[in-house]
Order: sequence, then C-alpha cells, then structure tokens
Amino acid sequence: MTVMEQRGAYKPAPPPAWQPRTDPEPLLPDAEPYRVLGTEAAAKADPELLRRLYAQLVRGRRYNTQATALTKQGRLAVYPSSTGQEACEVAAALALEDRDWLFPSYRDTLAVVARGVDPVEALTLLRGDWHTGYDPYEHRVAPLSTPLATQLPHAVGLAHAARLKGDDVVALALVGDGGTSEGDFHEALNFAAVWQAPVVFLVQNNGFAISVPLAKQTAAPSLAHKAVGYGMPGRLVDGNDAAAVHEVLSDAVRRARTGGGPTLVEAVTYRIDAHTNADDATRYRGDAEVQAWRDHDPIQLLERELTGRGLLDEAAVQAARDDAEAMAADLRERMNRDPELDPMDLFAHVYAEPTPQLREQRALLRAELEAEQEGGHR
Amino acid sequence: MTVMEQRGAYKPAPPPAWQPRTDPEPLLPDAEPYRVLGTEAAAKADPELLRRLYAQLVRGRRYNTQATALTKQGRLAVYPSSTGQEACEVAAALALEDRDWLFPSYRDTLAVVARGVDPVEALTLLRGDWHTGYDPYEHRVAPLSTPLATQLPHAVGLAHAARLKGDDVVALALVGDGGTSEGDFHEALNFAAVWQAPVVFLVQNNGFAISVPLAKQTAAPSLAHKAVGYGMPGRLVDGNDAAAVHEVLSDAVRRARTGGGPTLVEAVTYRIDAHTNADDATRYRGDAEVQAWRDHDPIQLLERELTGRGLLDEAAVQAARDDAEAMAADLRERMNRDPELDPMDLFAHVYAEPTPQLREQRALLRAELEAEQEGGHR
Amino acid sequence: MTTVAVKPATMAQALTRALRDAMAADPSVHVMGEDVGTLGGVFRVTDGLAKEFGEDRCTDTPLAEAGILGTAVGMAMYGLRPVVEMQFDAFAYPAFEQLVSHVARMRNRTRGRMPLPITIRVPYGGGIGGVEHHSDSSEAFYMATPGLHVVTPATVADAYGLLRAAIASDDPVVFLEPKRLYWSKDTWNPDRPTDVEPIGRAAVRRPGRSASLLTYGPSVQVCMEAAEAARAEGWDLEVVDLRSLVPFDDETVCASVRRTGRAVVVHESGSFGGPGGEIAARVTERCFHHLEAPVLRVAGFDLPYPPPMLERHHLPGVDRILDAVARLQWEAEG
Amino acid sequence: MTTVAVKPATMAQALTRALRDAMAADPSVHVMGEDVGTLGGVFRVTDGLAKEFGEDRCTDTPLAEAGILGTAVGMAMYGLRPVVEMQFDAFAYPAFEQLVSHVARMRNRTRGRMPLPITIRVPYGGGIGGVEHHSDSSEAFYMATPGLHVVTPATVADAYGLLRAAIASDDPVVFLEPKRLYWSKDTWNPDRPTDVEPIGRAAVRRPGRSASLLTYGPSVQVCMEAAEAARAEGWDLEVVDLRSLVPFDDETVCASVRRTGRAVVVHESGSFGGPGGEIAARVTERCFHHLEAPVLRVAGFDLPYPPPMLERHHLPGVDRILDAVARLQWEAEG
Ligand SMILES: Cc1ncc(C[n+]2csc(CCOP(=O)(O)OP(=O)(O)O)c2C)c(N)n1
Ligand SMILES: Cc1ncc(C[n+]2csc(CCOP(=O)(O)OP(=O)(O)O)c2C)c(N)n1
Ligand SMILES: [Mg+2]
Ligand SMILES: [Mg+2]
Repeated sequence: MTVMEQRGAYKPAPPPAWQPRTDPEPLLPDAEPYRVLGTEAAAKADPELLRRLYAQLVRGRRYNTQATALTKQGRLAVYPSSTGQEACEVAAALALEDRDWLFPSYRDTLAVVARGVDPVEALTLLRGDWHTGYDPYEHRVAPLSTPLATQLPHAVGLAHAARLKGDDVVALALVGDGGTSEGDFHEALNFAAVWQAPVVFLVQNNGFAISVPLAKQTAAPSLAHKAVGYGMPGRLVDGNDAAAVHEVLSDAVRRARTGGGPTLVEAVTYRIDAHTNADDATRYRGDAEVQAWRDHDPIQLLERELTGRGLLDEAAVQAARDDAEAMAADLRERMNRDPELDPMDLFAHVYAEPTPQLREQRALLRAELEAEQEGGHR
Repeated sequence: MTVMEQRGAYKPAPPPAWQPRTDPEPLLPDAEPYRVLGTEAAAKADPELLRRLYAQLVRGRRYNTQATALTKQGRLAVYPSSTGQEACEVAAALALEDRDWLFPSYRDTLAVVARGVDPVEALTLLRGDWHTGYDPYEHRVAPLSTPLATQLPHAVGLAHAARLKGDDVVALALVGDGGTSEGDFHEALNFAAVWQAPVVFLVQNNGFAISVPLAKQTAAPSLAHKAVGYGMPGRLVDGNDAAAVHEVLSDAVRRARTGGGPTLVEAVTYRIDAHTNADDATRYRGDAEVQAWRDHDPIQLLERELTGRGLLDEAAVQAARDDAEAMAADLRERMNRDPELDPMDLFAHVYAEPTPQLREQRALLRAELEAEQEGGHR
Repeated sequence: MTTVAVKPATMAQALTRALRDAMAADPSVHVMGEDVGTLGGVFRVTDGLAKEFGEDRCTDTPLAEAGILGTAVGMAMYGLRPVVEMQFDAFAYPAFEQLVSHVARMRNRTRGRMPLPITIRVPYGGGIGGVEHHSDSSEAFYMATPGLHVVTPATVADAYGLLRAAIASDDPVVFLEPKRLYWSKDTWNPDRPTDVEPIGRAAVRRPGRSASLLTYGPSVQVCMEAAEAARAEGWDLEVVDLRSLVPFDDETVCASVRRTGRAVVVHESGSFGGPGGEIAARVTERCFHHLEAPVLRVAGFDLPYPPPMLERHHLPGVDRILDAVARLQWEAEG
Repeated sequence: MTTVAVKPATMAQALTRALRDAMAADPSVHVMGEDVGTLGGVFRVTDGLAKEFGEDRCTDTPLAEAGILGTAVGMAMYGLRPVVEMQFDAFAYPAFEQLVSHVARMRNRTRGRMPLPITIRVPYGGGIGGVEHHSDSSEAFYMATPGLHVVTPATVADAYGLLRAAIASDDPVVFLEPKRLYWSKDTWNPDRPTDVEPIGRAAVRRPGRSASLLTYGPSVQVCMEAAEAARAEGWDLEVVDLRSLVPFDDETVCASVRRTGRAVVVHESGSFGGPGGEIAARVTERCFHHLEAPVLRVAGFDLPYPPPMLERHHLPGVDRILDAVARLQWEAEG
C-alpha cells in the first residue's frame, strides 16, 4: 500500500495501551481538613472513645513536658517534643489492634508509649544507653527511625509479608512533612500501592522541618494530593482534632485490613515547641503564629467538646491529670537512676556470632577494662 | 478559666495553618491522552512543522534500524532501540530552542541526534570507546544517563541556575515509565516545583521497564497524575502522535520560559523492539500487543494525516527516505572504521590534575605499553 | 536416587539451583528485584523461579532499589528471608542508606531482637564489555560497613554452596557475583550439590612455596593463570581464594603468607581505599617478621571504570601480577 | 586596613568566614542544604550568609539529600560553584548514587568538558554524645571513590584555608568537618585569614624521632595529647596531620616514617576496611626496609557507632595509642 492509497484510511483512536484505569476522583482529598470536634460529626462519635483519647492526650502532654525537663537535668541527650501534636500521636496508637504494627519516626516516642511500650524503654535512644530500648516484637513497634522516611518501606514490606502469610495485620507508618520530600517516601508509597499492601501512612504536617517551613518543602495543594499519583486515596484531616484523626485512621486501617490497600493521611498540625530542646525556634518563626496554634490546642479542643456535651466532669479531668502526674513521677524517678551499662555489649549484637575480628577487639576492650578496674591504666 | 467555664465557648475553625493553597483542578491531567492527528486540532497545526516532524521521524526510524544492525556487526556493544517512540524523541528535540538544554536517558540517543549531535559521537557510549562522546556544551545536551532518573535533578539544577543568572533557558528532561519509580524522580519534581524552575519532564511511558509492565510499576490512574502531588500541571498525551507531543511540550516549554514553572508530561507510547538487542522480549509479551501498537505507528499516523490533507506527496516521502538512507549510509560507513584509542586517556580526566597516585599508575601503564610495542612482554 | 553423571554447569546455573533449593527447603525464602520474575533476571539467574514458586515468592518489583531493599527489611522483620537482586553493582547505590543505616544495624540496634536475614545479590566487576555503570567493583563500600557479611564465589561449586549459606545466615549478606564468571563452567553435579559452605573460610586453590597470591572472585582465575605462567620463571605461587571478605579468614591467609614469606593481593577494584589495603595491612600486622618483602597490590587503577574498549588496560592481568611478583625482592634472599 | 588583634576563634567560625569570603569573592558560589538559610545550619556554620547574600545564594532546600546533590550537579553544569551541606554524616548516604555515579565521574565521562566544582560539606565523627546516625565516620566510602577529593581539617586555620581551597577547586571535594572540633578554639586572626591551603599536603604537627602517628581530623588532637604523654615513657612521637586523604601526601608521610622507622595510624573510623588499611599498606609498600615494626592501627571498633554512653570505649584515646606504640617492637631494636 503506497502512501497515496492510504489516504483517508486513518481513523483516530487512542493509543492501544490506554485503558481507563483507576478513577482518580475518589483518591483526591477534600478541599478542607476533615474535622469532628465542634461539628455535626461529633455527635456520632463514641463518648467512651473520646474520653479515652482525652485521658491519653493529657498524659501525652505531660509526657512531653517531663521528657523535656529531663533534658535540662542532663538525663536525656536530646528530646524532640511532640507538644501540640498529641492528637496525632495518640490517635495513631489507638487506631491499631494489638496484632498491628506501628512504625514511628524519631519524634514519635509518644505514640510508642501510647501503644504500651514502657516509657523508660522508649527513651533509651534519647538517653543514650543503647539505640532501641524496647523489644520491637513485644508491642509490635518498630525502632524509632532517625533517618527520615526510611521506615516507610519497612512498613510496606512488613504489611506485605503479613498479607502473604495470610495474617490480617496492618502497619501504620508515621512521617513528617519534611520526610515526604525524601525518595524513600515515594518508593514506599509506590510499592504499597502496586502491592496493595495493608499499610497506612500518616504524615504529621506540623509546618516545619527543623527551621524549614512547609512552603519551602512543597508546592503541592496539600501533601494528601500526593496519593493520587500512587493510586491510593489521600485524606486530609485536622491533626489537632483527636476524634477526626482517630476516625480517619481507623477507616484507613479497616480498609487496609479488608484488602482495600494503602491510604495516605495528612494531618495538619503544629510543632509548638522548638525542633528539640537544643533548637532555638525564635530564629525562624514568630510568636503570633505559635499563639494561633496554641488557641487550637488538641487537648482544649477535645476538652471543650466533652465538657460542652456533658461527657466530662471536673472529676474526670482531675483523674486524667492525676494519672498523667503519676506517670510523670514514675518516669522522673526511674530516669533519675543511672542506667546499668556493660561496655562489652558493644560486641554482643553486631552479628549473630562475633567475627574473629570482633573477638580480637572484644579481648582488647576486656583487657583495658580489667586494667582500669585494677586501679588505673597508665 | 476552668473547663466548666469554657463550656460552649468553642467555635469550630479550621487549623490555623490551613490556607487554600494551589488549586488542584488545573494541575490534573485530562482523562484521555491528548491527540492532534486525525482530530479537529490537526487543522490548526503548522503544515511546515508537521513536515519537519515527518522527515525527522523517518530519519529516526532509520537511525534505530541502522544502530541495531551495527550491534549485529559487533560495531556497537549494545543498542536500546527507540523504534515506536520516535515521535517523543523527535518532538522533544524540536520543542527546544538552541539555548535550551536536553537531558536524555540512556534510550534517547535519537533525541540527542535530532538535536544536532553528530550521530557517531552520540553512539560513543554504546560503541564503548569512551563514555560521553560529544561535548555537552556544543548542543546543550547532557550526557546520556544510564542510572535511571538521576538526570532529572540535574535538569532541575541547571534550569534553576539559568534562572538565577537571568537567562531564559529551559531544560527538558526525559525519563521512562520505570524511572518514575525511583526516588530521584520524586526529589527532582519536588525541587522543581518548590523552586518554580523552568524545566519540563517528559515521561515516555512505553509500557515496559525491560520486562516489567506498567501495571507492576504503578497503580496510578496515570503517571501524569503524579504532578498534582508536587503542585505542577500534569499532561497526558498520545506519545505516537508527533504533532500532539510537540504541541504539549512546546506549551510546557513556553510556560517554563515565561516563569510559569515546571510541567510533567506523560506520553503514552510503546517500545516496539526488545529492551536492547541483547533482550528477548518474547519471554514477557505477546505478538498481539506489539501488533496493536504497530497499527498505531507514529510515522504512519503522521504520514496519513499529511497525505490525507494533501500536505505530503510521494516525492516528499521519497525525499525523506533518501535523506534517512544517506544518514544511515554515512553512519554505517563511519562506524565501520575502528575508533582511535589512546589507553593513556584513562588518566587524563579523572581530576583536573592527576593526583600523585594516578601519576604513578600512569607511568606503570606507559611502561607496559612501551614494552608491548617493543615486541611483546614476557 | 539414581546416580547422575557429573556434568559441566555454569556459575549462573549453580546460582539458580541454589535459589531453587533454598526456596524449596524454606517457604520463608522470597526472591525479589527488577525483572527477576517473568524474565528470570537479566543474567537469567532467577530463571524459572516465578513459574515454580509463584510470583509471590519471586517478585518483579517496581524499579527502585531503596524501595526493594527497604521493603525487604520489613519482610525480614516479619520472619521472611528475602533474597534481593540488585541488577548491576552501580545500581545498588540508590539503596546505600537502607543498607548502611538499617540492614547492617538492625540487629545491633535492637540488642539482637530483630535480626535481618537478608541476602543481597550484586553482580559485580568488569571484563564483560559493559557500558558505564555496569562494571563497578564496589566491595570496598561493603567491607567498610560493620554488620554485613561480604561473600564472593570464584567457582561453580562455591557459587552454590556460598549462596545457600548466605540465605541460611541469620545476618545480612552481600553476595557479590562476578559477572564475568556467570558463564564459566565446571564439572559440578547439580543433583548432588556440595554442602553449604560455611561463610568465613578462605580456600587454597593452588598450593605453592614461593609467594602467596591473595585474591577473590573474578581475579582467582587470573591468579591461577599467573601461577601457571610463573612456573616458567621458577616461581611456585600459592593462590588463596578469600571467598569471604567479611568475616576475613586471617588464619588461612596468614598461614599461607608465613609459609611463603611473600604476598601479592590481586583484585579488580581500584587500589586506593580498596580491599587490598586492608588485606595487606592486616597480613603485615600479623606476619611482619615472616615477610621478605612488603605485601604488594595488583589492582584496578584509581579511576571510574573504563569504557569497554579500554578495560583490558585497566584489569589486572597475568603480566601485571608477574611483574609484581618479580618486585618481591628476590635478590635480598639469595 | 588597621591591625586587628589575634583573637581566639572556633573552627565553626572559621568555616563560616571561609564561606562568606568565598561568596563575596565569587558570585558563582552558592550554599545549599537543609536549614542552612534562615537558621544558619544546625551547627551554625552558615550563620548570616542568607542575610548577607540573599536566599538565592544560601538556600534552604527541601529535605532530600539526593535532590540536593543532584540539583547541585545541574547548577555546576551551568557554571555555578555549589557548596552543599549534608546535615550529618549518615544523612549523606541517600545522596550516594549521585555522588559516586555522577559527581565523581562527570569530568572523566565527558573528557574534561564538564567538570563539577562542587564542595560537599559533611560534619562527621563522634565524641559529641550524638544519638544513632549522628556520629558516623564515613571517609572510607569517599576514599574508595575515584574522582573525589577528600579533605578534613584539624585546626581552625586549616578549616578556613582548606575550605577556601575546596571551593576554589575545579573538582568535587568532600569536605569532612570533625563535629567535635566545631567548638575548638585557636588564636586565629579572622581578619587576616591564612592563605588558601593547597589540597594534598600533610602537615607535621609535632616533630619527633621515635615513631610517627599518622592521623587526621578529630584524632589529631588526641595524638598530640598522646605524644605529650609519651614523653614520660621516653618516646618522642611525631604527629602527622594528613589533612587530605585524597590526594594522599605520600611524600610527607613516607619522609616521616623513614625518619622514625615506626608508625601508628590513628582514626575514629572502624578499622576493617577503613582508611588505616590503605595508609598502612602504602606506607609499608614504600618504606618496608625502614620499618622496625609493622605499621599498627588504632581505630574505632568494627561496629555501628555506639550509643552516647558507650562511645568513650569505642573512640581511640591516649591510652590505646600508647599501648600500640608500646607494641612497636622496641626490644628488637636494642
Ligand atoms: C535522611 C535524613 N536527613 C536529615 C536528617 C536530619 N533531620 C532530623 S529531623 C529533621 C527535620 C524533619 O522534619 P519533618 O519530617 O517535618 O519531621 P518533624 O521534625 O517536623 O517531626 C531533619 C532534617 C535526618 N534525620 N535524616
Ligand atoms: C538506577 C538504575 N537501576 C537499574 C537500572 C537497569 N535498567 C536499565 S534500563 C531499565 C529499565 C528502564 O525502564 P524505563 O524507565 O521504563 O525506560 P525504558 O527502558 O522503557 O526506556 C533498568 C531496570 C539502571 N540503569 N539504573
Ligand atoms: Mg515537620
Ligand atoms: Mg519504559
């Protein structure tokens, strides 16, 4: 057939590979963060759940102030406070079943504790007597992850493995707004969607990555808008509204558990304290902004809702505070004891069996320590 | 104020930081790939441009077959053919001004050549006499990038630098569907959007990453849907429709040049040949699929449009073919000469000045070569 | 079982067999990577596994190395034994953070509670005419990362035995496969594969008295040829195949060097900061008074791996090894 | 210009001054990284630069190290001189592929047409009580990557001089800043900074006759203390500060070792596969007949960097150095 003979034969057609795939519409987040407290939706919330959330928030706030105090007393090397973000931390822990897994980022000690890990063991990393202080398998909590976003593919892999084994286990992974810029965030979400892994990603958008504000981190309409690019739903929620975060996460966990695949949740919140006790936030942000967020405090929001609807009396408030004080006193007391350290532990866990090289080095250290004990070396 | 006094004081309000940001709507791609050929839009296309595209497509196809033939003759170590994707390759080159920059991926030798780089120099990497054979500054073409997606941040950085210097230069970066899964893709697009860098990303979605089909690569509605997550527009185009690709890219380039920021373009196309000459595509795909795409051939699509509208006669078709044959003959002839090699070049460009260590090693090699010349070593 | 004739097999075939046998023996073994499923890998090492064990056990992943290794970490956390393929040496670099910051450290971080039994297969080295980024020798990076085992076979039998051992190990193992040996053949009975090789033992491939060639992976064969050629010069060279770079078999290596009094380390990797420095230094520390000459190194030059047409000038060959042996101060002896 | 008194300055201040002077001297110098702008960096090394030169010259980037280094590559392609900050050693790993596959190779790849004058500042090492991932000594990775210069200062004056040289270099330089020396002080006149130090020259910090301590960065001060303590034992130790790991100053180092006949390499980095192997091996290759004893190494143990409360047991200290010196076979001499 010559080109002339072909004349007029051409019929437009979309490229063969093009098939209408996933409908993007349901994957897009709402225009505004979802809220429960102070809205119609609050009436439908389980009062018992709200009271549990409340008690945990109060406890969480106290935990943050106590841990920060411990840095001043030299009992912690450093503490990244989650004050202002307690609703996210607590709701993340409470949205999971026992058999599920939590993958915290370095700021999420509070979520780890809310999940049941001993508060002192949760602080081992930050006290500096070891790295991870708790047994990850005891409460199914992965180690606090310092390299940002690297824990996200772990969560995907674990969730995928559970599914392959036929267990209806869900993994919930936490990451910051800054962490969403890392390549590992992208790769994790993509694997999760392709594998339809039962995993939920919670981005705590607290406005800052150390000093860098969100506007320098992303130009996206919202971080939740990233979800559609992976083919998973993106949800936007008021991160200071514990009831809303809990509901959105619980929905996502349920969806994941029943084979519906992963969800990306962006919780809009604010880091009230500096990045850590070592940081000076006045270098990069003003008081007014912080004050505006103090007025949107997660504890107050929930307290007002509960008291407004007669679901919380002063006695209950006091009980929550007393419980928090007791936790803080216990924490203070136990953290004030020096941890017991054995330098020989350095060699105990590098490999299942120390290599010949490590055995040599271990012998060297042992000899040094013995010489030290025998009253001073050189 | 006690909790009781607060009763009723709570007014719902969105979290303070929540401001309506970028409107997501205009960033979302259309539901179907954009097409020009065979549609109303074709009438508006510049006939001269279409004829230029046509000639380049014919030339490009011939280039692919010639290069593939050269692998069989042992003149190229390997060749990743872009047969079937010529519309993307050619449109990418033609959508740019002289002062702009092209960032090709390893498969994009054709785009490099279409931009003006000498075909033999463009094949240096694949012949194996050096890595990059051409001077990147001569035609403003970055080296062909083998590590996938790593060239994307380079394009962003270059575009950003040009803008900082006040030059209205645009960078166009090519990447495959597989490459979009890499972390570097994510980081590059995010930087581009945050910096509003004048860069255009063209994803050639050819259905495969070696043997892995798109469905195992992503669950997204389309790759163009990733754009909204960065806050840039995503555009979907029929990658075998040279006029459509050229128009969409030209629009994006214009937008970038005039301060409008980056664009992500997904061109839906198909890799007709195996991954490279060394690959056996029958292991992972069937003939029917390939045939369906052969029926949607970029050259035929344009040829039918042009001939159908009387814009191309047999003489013009023949001229294009003759031109392509001449290019192929020249390429064949020059590639059949052995390249001149100087082993001492190994040491010439590792650093601006060889280190003392390299000078020692250079002396060693020189002595070896001299001994060899003097008639055999040992 | 009927007796089967010992037939020549390639290293690639032995590796495939090791994967297959490991998967058959242990349902927790999962193979994953780019193109490992339907295609069977670009070197065909995973050929047939997806068919035999299903795509859930041998999985084509998205194209993202950090994602591959990172999800493997999570899978290992849940009790699986992932065997990850990195398509080429240089394409393992995107996974470097996951490797160094997590894979190598998780056991230590958690006081042994969370071991990660992950095998990371990395085709490495040159000599196959690969274009840029397809011929790196990246073992120095892995050796400098405590918490990893680093293993590399040089024979068909070791390919099988060491890969089985790597997969069985409760620690992460970087398993370096010498690309140019994939098609090397050996008489090896695939129906009676050798036992699992313990990781950490070097093997004397050729006993000798004049000097020791300390080498591994792709360079073992070159050293064997050099030893053969050296006979003409009156040297009887011992060839030690390290097999495991981490842990390092000081015992076997030092025994050899104490016997011969002279040593040359041979590898493709660049010299500066490469494995040879460590090997030479530790041999010298331990055998100083047995050494008649300094331990010398014959290695690739300190350059980005050359283009195919120049690689022969870069790779340590027989002549360069013999030149080094000649420099081992023989005069001083007599 | 009026004479200004020589005042004590910290290493961090000298680094800031070097950046400032480089930016003032050359408009193509751009500083970029996480928190380097408004905050001035977590170690305050970039303090004031955004204010003085604007955010386009000192830029807070998104949180993505590969993106930072990758965009710096593109900026360098267009004629800028990016100075990239990696916030901590371990957080440079995500950029490893960009570093090894592009930054180190672009000049060579393009036959010298596309040099990449990028400086990569990496705070490194321990001793500051940092939690996991904040105390890595990653220099072995960079040394094993041809195409990079690797430089590390140990004094306030060198911090200034070497950083200026790194920024002025037309090749990529990994500039390793010893974290625990950031606040070390020295009398250094910030208004008369020393000249730019040429990269590639070691410095004898303390002459001595008994043995040479070969060291760099954070360990130089420890070696100076050890040398002081060694006087009591009758040893007169020479301390050589390498300053530049790549290129390596064989001349100065070998001259020292030939003089003293004994050497110990001291660094924080792990021993196995660490810099000390290379240094010991090359010194031995070159000075074999001058050596009374094998070159020994005092280094960190081969473990993931320990938690803060245990780091003192890991770090090479004065006692461990003196123990090594004592093992230099003094008996053999007399
Ligand atoms: C890979 C990596 N890069 C850099 C750092 C240093 N760093 C620690 S916290 C932080 C900011 C994190 O911001 P975000 O993700 O928003 O979490 P947030 O601190 O707000 O909880 C940075 C840059 C790190 N821990 N990991
Ligand atoms: C970082 C990296 N990983 C793996 C590879 C090996 N590799 C080369 S091409 C290819 C597939 C690329 O697929 P795609 O991005 O769709 O581009 P296409 O080949 O279709 O043009 C792979 C995996 C590579 N070059 N770089
Ligand atoms: Mg944040
Ligand atoms: Mg493709």
